Amino acid sequence: MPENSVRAQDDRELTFGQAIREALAEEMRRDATVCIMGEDVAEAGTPFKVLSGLLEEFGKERVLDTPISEAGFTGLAVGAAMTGMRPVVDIMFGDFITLTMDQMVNQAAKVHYMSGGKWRVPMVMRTTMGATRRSAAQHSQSLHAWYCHVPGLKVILPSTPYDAKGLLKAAIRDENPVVFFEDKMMYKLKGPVPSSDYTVPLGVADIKRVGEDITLVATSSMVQVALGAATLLEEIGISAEVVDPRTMWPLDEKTLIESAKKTSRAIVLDEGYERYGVTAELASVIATGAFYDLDAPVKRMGAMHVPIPFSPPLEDVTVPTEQAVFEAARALCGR
Amino acid sequence: MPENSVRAQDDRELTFGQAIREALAEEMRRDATVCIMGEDVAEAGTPFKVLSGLLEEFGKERVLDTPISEAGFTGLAVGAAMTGMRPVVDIMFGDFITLTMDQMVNQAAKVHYMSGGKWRVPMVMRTTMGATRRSAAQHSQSLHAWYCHVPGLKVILPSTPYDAKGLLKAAIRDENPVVFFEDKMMYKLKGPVPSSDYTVPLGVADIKRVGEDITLVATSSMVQVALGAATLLEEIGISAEVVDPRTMWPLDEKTLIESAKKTSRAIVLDEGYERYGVTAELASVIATGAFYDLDAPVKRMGAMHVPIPFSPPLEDVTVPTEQAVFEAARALCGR
Amino acid sequence: MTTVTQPKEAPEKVELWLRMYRQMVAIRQFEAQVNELYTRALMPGLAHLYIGEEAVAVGVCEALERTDYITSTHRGHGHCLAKGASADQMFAELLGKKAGYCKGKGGSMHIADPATGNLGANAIVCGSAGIATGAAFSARHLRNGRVAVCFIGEGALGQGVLYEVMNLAQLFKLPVIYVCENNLYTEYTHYSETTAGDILTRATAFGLEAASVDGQDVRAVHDIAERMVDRARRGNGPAFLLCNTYRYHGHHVGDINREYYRSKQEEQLWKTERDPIANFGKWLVEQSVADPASLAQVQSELELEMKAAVDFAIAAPYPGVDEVAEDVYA
Amino acid sequence: MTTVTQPKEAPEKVELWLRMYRQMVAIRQFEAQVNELYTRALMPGLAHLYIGEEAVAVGVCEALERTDYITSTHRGHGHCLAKGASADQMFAELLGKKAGYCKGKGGSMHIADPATGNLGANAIVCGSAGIATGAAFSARHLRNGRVAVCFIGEGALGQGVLYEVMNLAQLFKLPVIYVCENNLYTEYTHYSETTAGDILTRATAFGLEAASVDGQDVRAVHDIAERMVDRARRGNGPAFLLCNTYRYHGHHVGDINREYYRSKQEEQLWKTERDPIANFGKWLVEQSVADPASLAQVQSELELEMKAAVDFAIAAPYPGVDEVAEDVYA
Ligand SMILES: Cc1ncc(C[n+]2csc(CCOP(=O)(O)OP(=O)(O)O)c2C)c(N)n1
Ligand SMILES: Cc1ncc(C[n+]2csc(CCOP(=O)(O)OP(=O)(O)O)c2C)c(N)n1
Ligand SMILES: [Mg+2]
Ligand SMILES: [Mg+2]
Repeated sequence: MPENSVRAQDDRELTFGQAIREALAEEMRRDATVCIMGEDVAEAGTPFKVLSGLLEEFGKERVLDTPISEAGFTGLAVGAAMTGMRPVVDIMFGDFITLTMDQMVNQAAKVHYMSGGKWRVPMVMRTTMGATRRSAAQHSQSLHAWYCHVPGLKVILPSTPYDAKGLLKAAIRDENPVVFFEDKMMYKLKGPVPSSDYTVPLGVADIKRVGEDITLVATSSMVQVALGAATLLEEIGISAEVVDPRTMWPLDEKTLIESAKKTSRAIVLDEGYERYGVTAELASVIATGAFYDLDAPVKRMGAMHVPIPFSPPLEDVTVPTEQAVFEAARALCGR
Repeated sequence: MPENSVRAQDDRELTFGQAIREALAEEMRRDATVCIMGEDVAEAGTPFKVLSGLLEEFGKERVLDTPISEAGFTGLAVGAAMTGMRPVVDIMFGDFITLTMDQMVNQAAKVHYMSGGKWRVPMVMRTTMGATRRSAAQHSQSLHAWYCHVPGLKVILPSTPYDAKGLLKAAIRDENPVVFFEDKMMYKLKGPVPSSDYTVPLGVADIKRVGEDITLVATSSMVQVALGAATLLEEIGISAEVVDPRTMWPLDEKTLIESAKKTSRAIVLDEGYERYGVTAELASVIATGAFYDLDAPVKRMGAMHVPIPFSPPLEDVTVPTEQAVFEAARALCGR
Repeated sequence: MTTVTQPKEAPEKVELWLRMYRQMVAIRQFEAQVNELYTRALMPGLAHLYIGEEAVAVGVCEALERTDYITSTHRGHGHCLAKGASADQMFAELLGKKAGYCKGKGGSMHIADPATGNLGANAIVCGSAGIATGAAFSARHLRNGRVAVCFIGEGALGQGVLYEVMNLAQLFKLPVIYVCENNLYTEYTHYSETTAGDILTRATAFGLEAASVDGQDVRAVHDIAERMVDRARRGNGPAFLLCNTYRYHGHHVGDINREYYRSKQEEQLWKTERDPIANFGKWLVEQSVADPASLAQVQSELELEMKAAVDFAIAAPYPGVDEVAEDVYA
Repeated sequence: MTTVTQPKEAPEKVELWLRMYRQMVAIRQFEAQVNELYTRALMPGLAHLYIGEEAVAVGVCEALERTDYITSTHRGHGHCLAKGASADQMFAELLGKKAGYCKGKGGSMHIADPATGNLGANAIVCGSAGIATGAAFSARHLRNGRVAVCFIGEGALGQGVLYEVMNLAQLFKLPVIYVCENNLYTEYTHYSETTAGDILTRATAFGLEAASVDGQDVRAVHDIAERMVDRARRGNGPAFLLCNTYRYHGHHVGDINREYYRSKQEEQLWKTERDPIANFGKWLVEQSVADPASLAQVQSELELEMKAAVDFAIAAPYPGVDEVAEDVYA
């Protein structure tokens, strides 16, 4: 794996947000056709301050503030990508991708196929996901399952600063429309990030923790939850393996299935709504691929089937927690 | 079941399209707050002619032609539903729901919850799905999985004229936003439809064919495909049960699981993209619920992971066919 | 509140003025408490303060009947209060308490109240334009004589759906008024960087009646709003009202250092020269409709009222965890 | 084609006119064959004929360089041909054959051709407005001097995204021209029932240069298009051109009985009084730039050419079934 080799050389630490900024800055230096557009991305560097400093280095021509027109500037990016640019659009909250579905699904995702392979759309959409920020129902959703469902799109859910930098650089260099979901609650998460120019290939899952008794497949912020649960499980003698698909499409089914075959038990964790969501696909892939090795049904844990409530005590029970995963895993292992 | 009792009294036949029109006409007569809005719904009665005659009976005040503004008139319908009307909006092709996602997902689906139960949104969105009409990638999608994923929405996929009438009437009387997907290719399908005022409750699956050896869970037009495959299977001595969930949400998990437990084998069929789609949820529900009774992994059959191509020979292989289901079922039964 | 000398104005006019003054002060005091709650770390999440823009909500809502509809925005506290919401239930909602308008499920950006015709604040920019237009559709269809007001910020001019619904409203001659609060900024960007052409023409192009007004002058706002509401009620169709105003605080309570997008001098100028409450108060005194003491009394009365409302909210219980799954479906 | 007497006009003007005449005839002959293919049940699905609107596509595209960009609509055959597409590859695409512009994967509504700057026809009404605007963004950013033309029908005026991108185009001063073909109908509904206010003002409100022109007069369309293209190329920003025109056939080839939404007389009037090809031909003869015989020759030449192209397409093979999964990802 590239990880270990590179990690060895360099143990600098960055936050998740800094890693994303570094990936963008490196790619913008490397390729003059890469530009960023979105709301309050320039002087403000986004409300999350993830892009701070990019305007100063690359100027207004390449870091563009847009009106509050998600459909409009996403559509503009599709056309720009077809004609020589590599735009990275910023959709402040993932809840607003509702406004970009036609541009991404009926246009960006289909241009290459409908034109018989003649036009390409090398663009990236960066947006956010994740609840528990007390932002209520319209600012807390994780709607990535919609884009995962669409042929022609690639979808990335990074879970560490290291992956965020490497995957975002790979996304920008990809010839296809790629959607990159960042969990708002992870921007301050620290981790090792090489200063070197590396990429993480799309479609390769990463085993974040090796274990024997149960497989925890987790995406984005749920990887941290899974690792926390794994620590709790260790205390009662259950060894959990944590597998992070990293990219929802392309999907590294093989790694997921092999882990489940090895442990014979699996829980899939994702912060999107559980119903008809990412957990359904991952669970069904494992249930089919590891059918003859599973000792128990694959357990799915996603967001409750409710709009995210504002009230803290309510919001906190809508998404999977370390404790909940711990209990579910223990039950699954029959303890 | 209401079906049989009512069917007994009355064996009149209607097409799928006529059944939908009758449901709308009956509800509009019953309730003056029911109105229809959409593109070319009035004089033209939609390009599919499903609404022909409604303008003549109910007038321009209740059958309204709109501009090509899917987001705008869907949003208008949300507000109208909150304040005393029961609008039924018509989205000509399901591919255009891309333009209505914000109004349906961030508004319609959440109003009741966000207001602590104070406001209600009794509206219905009627739209279409289904390929093989030689309409290419932007007019052939079945995107219902997106809406199934969203708490606060109900989603209906009728498969027969009888169900279409009963379910649409139930949807119009429902106090929540309901999305009703009609397969374009089924409008001419004939079937028994009582002239009486009946409804089909949401959340109750229907066993379209009783069988012993394998369960075929199918939605919308795939029900016909499944029934066709069942006939072929019978010829080689395999008895297939065809289960139609009819409503994706609420979902009658119990009936699906019990059928799979009985037959110990299941295939789930849906015309949406297979990846991260409806087949994933249904397969995972069955794989979990019937875990200890399944003799083989649940098989998923949906649309290929490609934008729907125009070229007939290509388009025809993107969606499940009787023959393909027959082969898959035979293989699953080890013949 | 008693008035000093006998004013020459008609008593109902005087009543209106004093009521509007009181309402503006109420909103400002409410927001001051919200800021307080945030700095004391008692409020979950963030809030967008309406301080500085009070004349818009009050001038417009005083032109409406209680049964008329409004939709509001992420900066919605002022609209809700001006339409008649009670402070204690609002604070309770801001703290996520069961006693709140939405049982704590909505929070600051989603206050809704059927009793006062409040269809709900909305955290999607321009997200309520369709809803307001639809409420006007019902009013016309059910012939109940109601009018709907859609409050939006100038940032909403970037959302295409606004033009879709203005077109629909004009085609169907719906009684809806789009009230655009141009406070010069959309988050951290000056509106001139994101708004090409001419704002009013964007409405007249679709056939709407349109006008702009000094959003810091509550009487001016009320006069024009009354005309537009009356016109809509008489079935003459939708209108667009551009109110030029300013927010004193940050985009949200956490937006403290603002120099990178607007100068302290600019803020100072608006606060000292154009404050809607101070200027209106001065005018009321000039008209000898009120005296400084009585106005000061309004301030202190409402400060106490708001403090009491905050105490109520702080003491109020959270909803039970089992309530999380309620209200998803009606 | 040879011209009879010596015309007083500059030879390049004459060439342009004859080229435009030929192009319009080519489009009409192409569409006549499409209709033929449909009635003979040789074409899968439906097609939207451009007959009657030829002067718009030809007048505009003759004002463009080959490297300039266009985006087209569901009624796009005319735009594609006018920008330089070859009939045989287009027919092949319409029949879903491998030799088609999109290997048969796109069909009638998705003809795309990088060689002629055709970014693609689009089956989503107004679906290409963002793409055209983005192409203009690239042109400005890469300083390659290109211009983008976005063809839309007047039905696209209902889509909010059009106003979003016009605002963006004006803010970024992008070289894009939105060419709106008002053929009076959006499917089966007269545009006046769905379009409030004034169309040109919808563009000027966002700061765009806007004008309307007789879409049946190819020289008039070409003149104004040239001015707008030149203005855009010089960096003076986007424009909006409203072309008043008419489609002779149904919304699509299957729309035969149209009396319920438009009268036969209306159709007759446009065909006899305002036909862009007949009138332009008459004018060319008056100018003694061409004589009836030479014009008739153009007609027959192109009819043969189109028939040959159809035969090529009919004989061409379908793509192999295994190709279905290719081209999903680049
Ligand atoms: C569709 C959408 N895009 C972006 C945002 C993020 N956002 C919240 S408020 C805001 C600025 C709104 O500015 P304006 O409409 O002028 O209202 P103001 O805050 O000035 O009152 C933005 C961009 C959002 N909530 N919704
Ligand atoms: C977003 C969207 N809504 C609806 C349709 C269905 N539709 C196809 S063409 C058409 C009418 C378009 O009218 P206009 O833009 O005037 O073009 P014309 O057909 O007159 O050339 C409609 C409603 C669509 N393709 N896309
Ligand atoms: Mg503002
Ligand atoms: Mg038209």
